[in-house]
Amino acid sequence: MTLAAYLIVAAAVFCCGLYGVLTRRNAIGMLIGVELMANAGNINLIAFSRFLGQVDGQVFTLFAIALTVAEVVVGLALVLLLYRSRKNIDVVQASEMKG
Amino acid sequence: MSTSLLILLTLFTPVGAALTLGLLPNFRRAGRPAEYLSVAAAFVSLIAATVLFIRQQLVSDATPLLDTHIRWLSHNGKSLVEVGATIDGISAPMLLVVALVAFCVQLYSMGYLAGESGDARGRYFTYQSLFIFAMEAMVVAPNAFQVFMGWELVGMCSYLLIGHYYQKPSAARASLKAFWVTKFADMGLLFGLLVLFTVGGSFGWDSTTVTSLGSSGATAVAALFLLAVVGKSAQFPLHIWLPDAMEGPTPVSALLHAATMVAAGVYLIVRTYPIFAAAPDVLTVMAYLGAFTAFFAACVAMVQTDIKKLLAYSTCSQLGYMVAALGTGSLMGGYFHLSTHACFKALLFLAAGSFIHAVHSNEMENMGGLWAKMKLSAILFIIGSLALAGLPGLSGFFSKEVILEELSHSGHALPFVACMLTAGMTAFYMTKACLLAIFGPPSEGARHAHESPKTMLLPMGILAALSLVAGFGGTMLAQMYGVEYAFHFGTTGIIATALGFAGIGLALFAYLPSRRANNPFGALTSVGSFIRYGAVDRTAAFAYRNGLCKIGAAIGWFDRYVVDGVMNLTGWLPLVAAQRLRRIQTGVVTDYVYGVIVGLIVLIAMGTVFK
Amino acid sequence: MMLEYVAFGIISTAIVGSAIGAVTSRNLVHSVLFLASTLLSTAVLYVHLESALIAGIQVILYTGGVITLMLFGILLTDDTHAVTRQNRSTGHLAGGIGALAMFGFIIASIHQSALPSLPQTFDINAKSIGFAFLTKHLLAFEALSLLLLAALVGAVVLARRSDP
Amino acid sequence: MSSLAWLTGMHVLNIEVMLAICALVLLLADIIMPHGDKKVLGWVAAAELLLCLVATFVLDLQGSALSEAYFGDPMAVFFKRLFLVSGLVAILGSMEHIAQIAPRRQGEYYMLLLFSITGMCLLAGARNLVLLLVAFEFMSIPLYVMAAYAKTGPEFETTQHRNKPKWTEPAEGAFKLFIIAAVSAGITVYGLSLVYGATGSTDIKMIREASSSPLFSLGLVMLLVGFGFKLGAAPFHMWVPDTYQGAPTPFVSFLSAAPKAAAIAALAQILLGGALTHSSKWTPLLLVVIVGSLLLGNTLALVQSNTKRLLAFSGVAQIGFPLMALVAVTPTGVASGQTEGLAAGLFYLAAYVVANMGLFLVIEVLETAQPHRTFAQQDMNVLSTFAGLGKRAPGLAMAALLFLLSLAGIPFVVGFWAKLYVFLAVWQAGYGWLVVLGAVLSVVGLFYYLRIARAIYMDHEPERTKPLSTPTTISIAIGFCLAATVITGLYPNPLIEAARQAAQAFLLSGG
Amino acid sequence: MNHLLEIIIAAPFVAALVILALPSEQTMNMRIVALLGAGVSLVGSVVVAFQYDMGVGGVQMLNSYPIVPSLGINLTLGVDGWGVSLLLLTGLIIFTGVFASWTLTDRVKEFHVFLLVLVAGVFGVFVSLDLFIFFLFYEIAVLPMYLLIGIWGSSHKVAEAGPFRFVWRMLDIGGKEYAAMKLTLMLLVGSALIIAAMIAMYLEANLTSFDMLRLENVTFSHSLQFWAFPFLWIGFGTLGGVWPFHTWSPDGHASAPTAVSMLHAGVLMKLGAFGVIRVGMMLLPEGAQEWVWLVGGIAAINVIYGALGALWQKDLKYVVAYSSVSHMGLVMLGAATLSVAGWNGAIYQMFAHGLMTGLLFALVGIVYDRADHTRHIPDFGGFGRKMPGVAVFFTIACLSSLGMPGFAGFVAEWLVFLGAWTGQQFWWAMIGIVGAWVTAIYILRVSKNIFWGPGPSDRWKNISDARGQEWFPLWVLGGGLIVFGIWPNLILDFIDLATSTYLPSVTSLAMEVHP
Repeated sequence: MTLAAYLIVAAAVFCCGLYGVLTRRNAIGMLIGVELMANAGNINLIAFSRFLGQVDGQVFTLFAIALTVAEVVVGLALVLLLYRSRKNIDVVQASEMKG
Repeated sequence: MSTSLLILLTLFTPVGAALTLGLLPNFRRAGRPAEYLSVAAAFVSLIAATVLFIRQQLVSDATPLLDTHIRWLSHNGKSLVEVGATIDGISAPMLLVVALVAFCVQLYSMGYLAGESGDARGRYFTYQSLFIFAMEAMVVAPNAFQVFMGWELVGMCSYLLIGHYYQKPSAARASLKAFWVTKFADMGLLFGLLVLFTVGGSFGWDSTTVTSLGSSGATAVAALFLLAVVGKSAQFPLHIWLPDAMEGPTPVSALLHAATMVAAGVYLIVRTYPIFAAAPDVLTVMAYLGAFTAFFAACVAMVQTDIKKLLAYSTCSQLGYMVAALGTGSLMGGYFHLSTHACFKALLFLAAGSFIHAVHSNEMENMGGLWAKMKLSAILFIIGSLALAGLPGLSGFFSKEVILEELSHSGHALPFVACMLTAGMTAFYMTKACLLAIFGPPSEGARHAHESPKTMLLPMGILAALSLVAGFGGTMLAQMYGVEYAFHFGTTGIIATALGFAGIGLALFAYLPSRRANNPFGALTSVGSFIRYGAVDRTAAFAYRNGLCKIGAAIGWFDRYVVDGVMNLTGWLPLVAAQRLRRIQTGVVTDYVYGVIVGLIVLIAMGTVFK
Repeated sequence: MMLEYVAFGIISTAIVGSAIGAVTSRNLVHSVLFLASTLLSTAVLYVHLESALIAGIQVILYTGGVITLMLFGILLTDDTHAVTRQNRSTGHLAGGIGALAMFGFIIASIHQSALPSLPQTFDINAKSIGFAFLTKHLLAFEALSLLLLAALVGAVVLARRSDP
Repeated sequence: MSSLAWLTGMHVLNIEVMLAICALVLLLADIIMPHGDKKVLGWVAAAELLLCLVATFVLDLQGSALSEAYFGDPMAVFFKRLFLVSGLVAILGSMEHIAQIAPRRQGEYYMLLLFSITGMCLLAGARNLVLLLVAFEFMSIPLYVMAAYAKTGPEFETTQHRNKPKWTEPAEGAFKLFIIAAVSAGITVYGLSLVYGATGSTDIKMIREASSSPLFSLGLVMLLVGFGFKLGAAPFHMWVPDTYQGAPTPFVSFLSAAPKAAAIAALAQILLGGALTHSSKWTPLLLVVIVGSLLLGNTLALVQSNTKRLLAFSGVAQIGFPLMALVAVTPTGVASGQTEGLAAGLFYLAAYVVANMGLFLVIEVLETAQPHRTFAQQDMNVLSTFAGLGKRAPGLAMAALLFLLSLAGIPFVVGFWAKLYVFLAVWQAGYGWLVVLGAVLSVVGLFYYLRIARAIYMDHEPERTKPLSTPTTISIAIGFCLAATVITGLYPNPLIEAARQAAQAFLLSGG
Repeated sequence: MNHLLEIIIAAPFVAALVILALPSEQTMNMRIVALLGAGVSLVGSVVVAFQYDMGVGGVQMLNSYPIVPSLGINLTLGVDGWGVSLLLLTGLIIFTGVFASWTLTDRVKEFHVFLLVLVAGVFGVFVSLDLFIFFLFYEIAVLPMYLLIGIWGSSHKVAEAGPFRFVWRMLDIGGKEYAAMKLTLMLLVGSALIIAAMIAMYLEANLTSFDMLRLENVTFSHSLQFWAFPFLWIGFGTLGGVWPFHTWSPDGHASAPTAVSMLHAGVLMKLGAFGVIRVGMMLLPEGAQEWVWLVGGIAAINVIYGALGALWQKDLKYVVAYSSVSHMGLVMLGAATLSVAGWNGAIYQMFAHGLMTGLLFALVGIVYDRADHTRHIPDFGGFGRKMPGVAVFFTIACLSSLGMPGFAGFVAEWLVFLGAWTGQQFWWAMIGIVGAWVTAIYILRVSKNIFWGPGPSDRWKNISDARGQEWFPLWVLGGGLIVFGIWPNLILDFIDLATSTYLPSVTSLAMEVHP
């Protein structure tokens, strides 16, 4: 397999995630999109690591995964907070502040 | 006493008085002390001027008695403009005339203005003193630049003094009009100075300057100076301010608008005559213009009912004589007439002022029968009138003869004829004035009239004496000017005198009290008023209202709503843009993500990635 | 070789397919499960790329941690089932254009870039990763530990109902 | 590697270690302390930061650690001091506010703030992509939490009857921040992966040798976007006004200052420390971002009625100037020893930080005096809060005026020098048009700054106001900002020299 | 070492600080402190004039303090012949300005602080020899104006009309805040252009120095000169009232309080023209020569346009403001001639116009104060009887304004006309002279409409003449107009000394007009 193949898969995942972020009205739905985007980066890293024969990519991935988890933790807490005050997590409705 | 000190005394006592009065408001407002100070200053000035005149007269050759100047403006470390004083044959007589008439008028004013508030009198005498200084400074100017400064300053004093009764709308208007018209003409002098300096290389009128000016340069300078003369000396068509200027107190009319200030134009020509001499075309124009003004103004004077207006037009007319004379190249004619005219016209105004003071009206109808009440004033007025009319032996006769003689030799036939006719008309309207004002049917005002106080009569007497005898000073003046002069009573003189007597006779015929009912010249009145109010004044007023003010309004509007409008628009555009643009901040986080993604896509699409 | 292609085909189809499912499914729970599927498939891909350690961590942290968290999140924000579990989407066209444009750009870049080919030797194992962790990336590692602490405290602070 | 050789040079991490310890101390103290007056924790945090700040002057922080993954140079020190100062100001400004809205959660607040600053300090010296990413996230994650740090609870029930709940802003603002941050983080990781793929290393300095393939360039662009969001540069700025509006004002003063500086530090690391040789790839993109920020920020600020939103947009415009300064660093310029661009950027950031923080703290004081203060800041920070300040509190008004002038770039406050210095560097780099554009648009900026000045001095005082009282802590913070703004404005040389040294060390010695 | 210049600049600053420290109810003390500050500066300026060695010439009392050595920014102060005269002008205006604002009661503290800061900036500009510091002081002088007008100014109505009437909906046109904002923004757009030109010059000179004395010796490339000169011209010129960027001036002056108008029209507008000459023309001589045709042409437009525009105005302050536009046109006209006479005239006009317009605004302020805050000229009439003193001084100002010999304005106008006439652009002089005539028309008409004629009507029965300290500015400024009109070399010698050293290096066109 060429590196390009892996990269294309990652690109596809990235763009799926992007699509999700752009179209979801549900806050958790958006988070799912974000996860996909992050995952795409990880695929890239592993693929590069493999093809370059170099360890840093894998280390990088480990850090990235951990960071994503941390983000999700805080993000979900924020979603909860949003939910508590609004009674829903529809992002279109959470637009009190604008202009 | 040294000459320098004398000239300092001449010039700076009046301005010192003015300054003192200006800086000490309380002293000024006291009235009477201010008058004394001002008159004393004028007296000192007169004495000093007289001494200077005598000394100059004693100098046998044409060398100036005094020629001193100091740097006034620096330019590149050197001198650009200088101020100082030149006493020579030209300036010394004029200086004396100015100082003399000024002193007489000052003295007279003490009586004339006695009824006014101390404040008004203080102001009046301050301005008068300032005027004396300005006029004298102009007269002794060593260069055209100082002439210009004095010229402008006397214009300023004229503006201030015409506006003495500033509460009167007509006076306020008249002073503005006088200033605007003369200031308009003064642009010519300013341009002339620029040409003189840049082409001629100095502000002087010496032969070097005239040579480097060349023919065209001299013509340009002379023509531009002439414009200023037309304004200041009330020549057609810029004479329009002079009749209105009679709104000022009568002594002001006597000093400024008869004897001295209006003669400044003539003096300018006399002073810078070397330049004019190099511009024959301009001289020709002057001859025609002066003669036309003389004739035209005399016509208008014939139909006046207001004694001051009559005298004002008469002044115009006489100034026309002088300009015409200078146009023929006769320095003597113009300058001699200037001097004699100053005496008798000032006398006439003062006498008229005496009447006005008595009856509180300018209309000749309201003065009828003053003979009975104020004989002295009346006699003095008649002396002045006769001098003006050119009764042989009186001063006006001599000077006018010179002019007519010169005109007859000049080859300008039309101006000559016009001036001859004017001589007759002059005699006519002056006689008319005497008949109406002094011998007319007793009027309401004359019933309560009293003879004027001595302070008024004394100066009139001095001037009357001069009017009687000044004509015999011609030889002396000519010697000072450095020109040839020998009086001879030739054909021209005889015809002119005859015309004068004809005028007197005609006036007697028309205006003798007994014949008043069927005035054969009634028709002239309407023609005169058409000339007076119909043409020049109307044109000027129209040009002001519909020309200048409309342009001003258009520019004002343009500035406010177009130029500034564009500035406002520039401020308005970002605000409107912002109001539109803020809608992209929808508040929905998805749209914010779009912002990021669109930004990303745009940055990638810029193409640097793929290069 | 053929087998590898087939394996890769299956794995990548699983990854992309479940990713598409995750972003298009109308049910939020389904979306999360699709996400789990993507992440697991990715772990398989890591194994395929001889990175077993990462694959393991991917399964444990992601699938074990993230998915669970998300499900909890759904449960906690689930007052009225009908509303919240509905995973509505809007702006398909704009989103699609955006995603496709990005995809196009990335593909174009991949296409135009010279990429390394598969090296013959590959000896990265858990030990070398561990060594890198504790030498060069020690600082990042330590920072990460503090970061996780911060995230934890932060989440607690946010999630605490309120101050008295 | 058998010895502990890799541990040499760890002294450069003194400040970070101190900060981490301080944060942990706070956490412990918070746990140990009874639910009483936890306000003292604020003082503790402030003292700790002050200690760290002093330490930056005392300790030796030069050198590198961990195979040059971390580098201590004058620029890192410059940034650390900047972060510490802004943290100190933020803590002093926050004490009253936090004690009021979240008496039980004060310890966590300060701890998170300290963690965030730790992340920033790490970022300033990070020379490794992994460390850079971790540090960046370390800085960011506490911010999301703090942005949502507002009271929920009793108010929630009492306002239940209203049609629209008005107190959701903190959550909403923080959530918006979080989503954009998460998307940006996704983009960043993806971009980093591409850059890693092209260089084969996580060392930033290796980027210099990378061949500039499209994939690598794409990675750079994505990094630009990923960090650009934190800068609040257009068009990645859209979260900024909403988050500012919703978050506690003292925190906003921090959020608007330090993270932006940190993001500039990160960009400087990657673009100047790494990708300077590829400047033709990113310079045009950065120019687009700069022009966009200047235009959008200045325009949108014109019509804001809420002061915090106004300042948010003004911040969007302001960040264009340090970015300009980055553009002004060119490979040829660096080769001939020209480092004015970066120096100007550093100086600008310092100037911006003090003035902006001071201004937000003034707003905080004013908000406190509003008649109906709920804790959600709705309808309170409109321009009318400033109305009549000139009469109510002349001193505070003068301070606000000077901050505004500094932001607008008017002498004799520091902003003037900052703007001129940036312009000088940008022109030197050959972007004269950018100078003209920037200068003209700062005049547009002046319009809205002067609107505030107008409210302060010309508008009439609103009727229902509580008497204005400035807590001592905020007074100290504002006083510090004011002193820095004015003194540096009168004699900017020390700061300019510091910035120049930092820039020279970073750009000239690193290679 | 002579530290007079430092004292002159520092005195207002120190006074401002002292006023800041005073409790806000001690208004009289504040005024006295302000007066002391301004007085120290004035006395300092006079002493500078006496200490300036005419035999040596050039820049004297030169002191330099490093500010940012690495960029070559030094606080370099020195005074030349121009500086002497303009310092004196500034000193006179501010000293009288403090008196003119004696009756102000609203927020006295801030007023004087802003006023003094502004003045310190003005002093600074006139003696700065470092381009950067020059600009810094320039900006310091410009900005306080916003607050001074915005807080203490007055609003008026502007009828909604014209092609852009829709802007009225969004902008409060005629309001004091509007006027202040417009003024500030327009001037700072100008500053933006100045910044660009300044930086370009600094970098091209490559001296790492902003020292103007050194930059003068640099021959900048033609392309830089060609574009940078217009930048400086419009940049500084906006403050100098260059058409069409003068529109801040009528609104600004109309809205400003008395002392501020005095200071602004009297001194601040001069900064603009001074900047054009000192920076634009002297540092970029080739650019100046390329562009003078336009500079002079626009200046000529200014003269006649301002005068005609004034003819239409009904608001007293607008008249004076337009007259300032017209007179500043004369300054620029003189500058554009690139001749000794023209430059002498330009600087002298700055001085003369400063005194004249300061006096006019002081008088307008008094009239405005007495007449129930009305400035509508047709409402007035016959005030001369109730306020003779004001009328006299108004007349003095008018006469100087229209170029009457014996008043300072004449000297300046004459020199400018002479310069223009010799500069091969005689039509500039013609327009200028006609403009002076139009000035006579509008300014005397205004004087007549206010002070002359019957009245005053019952509405104004309570008006009174100037009183107490109000007399002071009138006497000083009016007296100055006359003294410097009668004996112009008191100041002109200083100016000429500087001009004759500076001009030859600027232009080969410098014509030796004297035979």
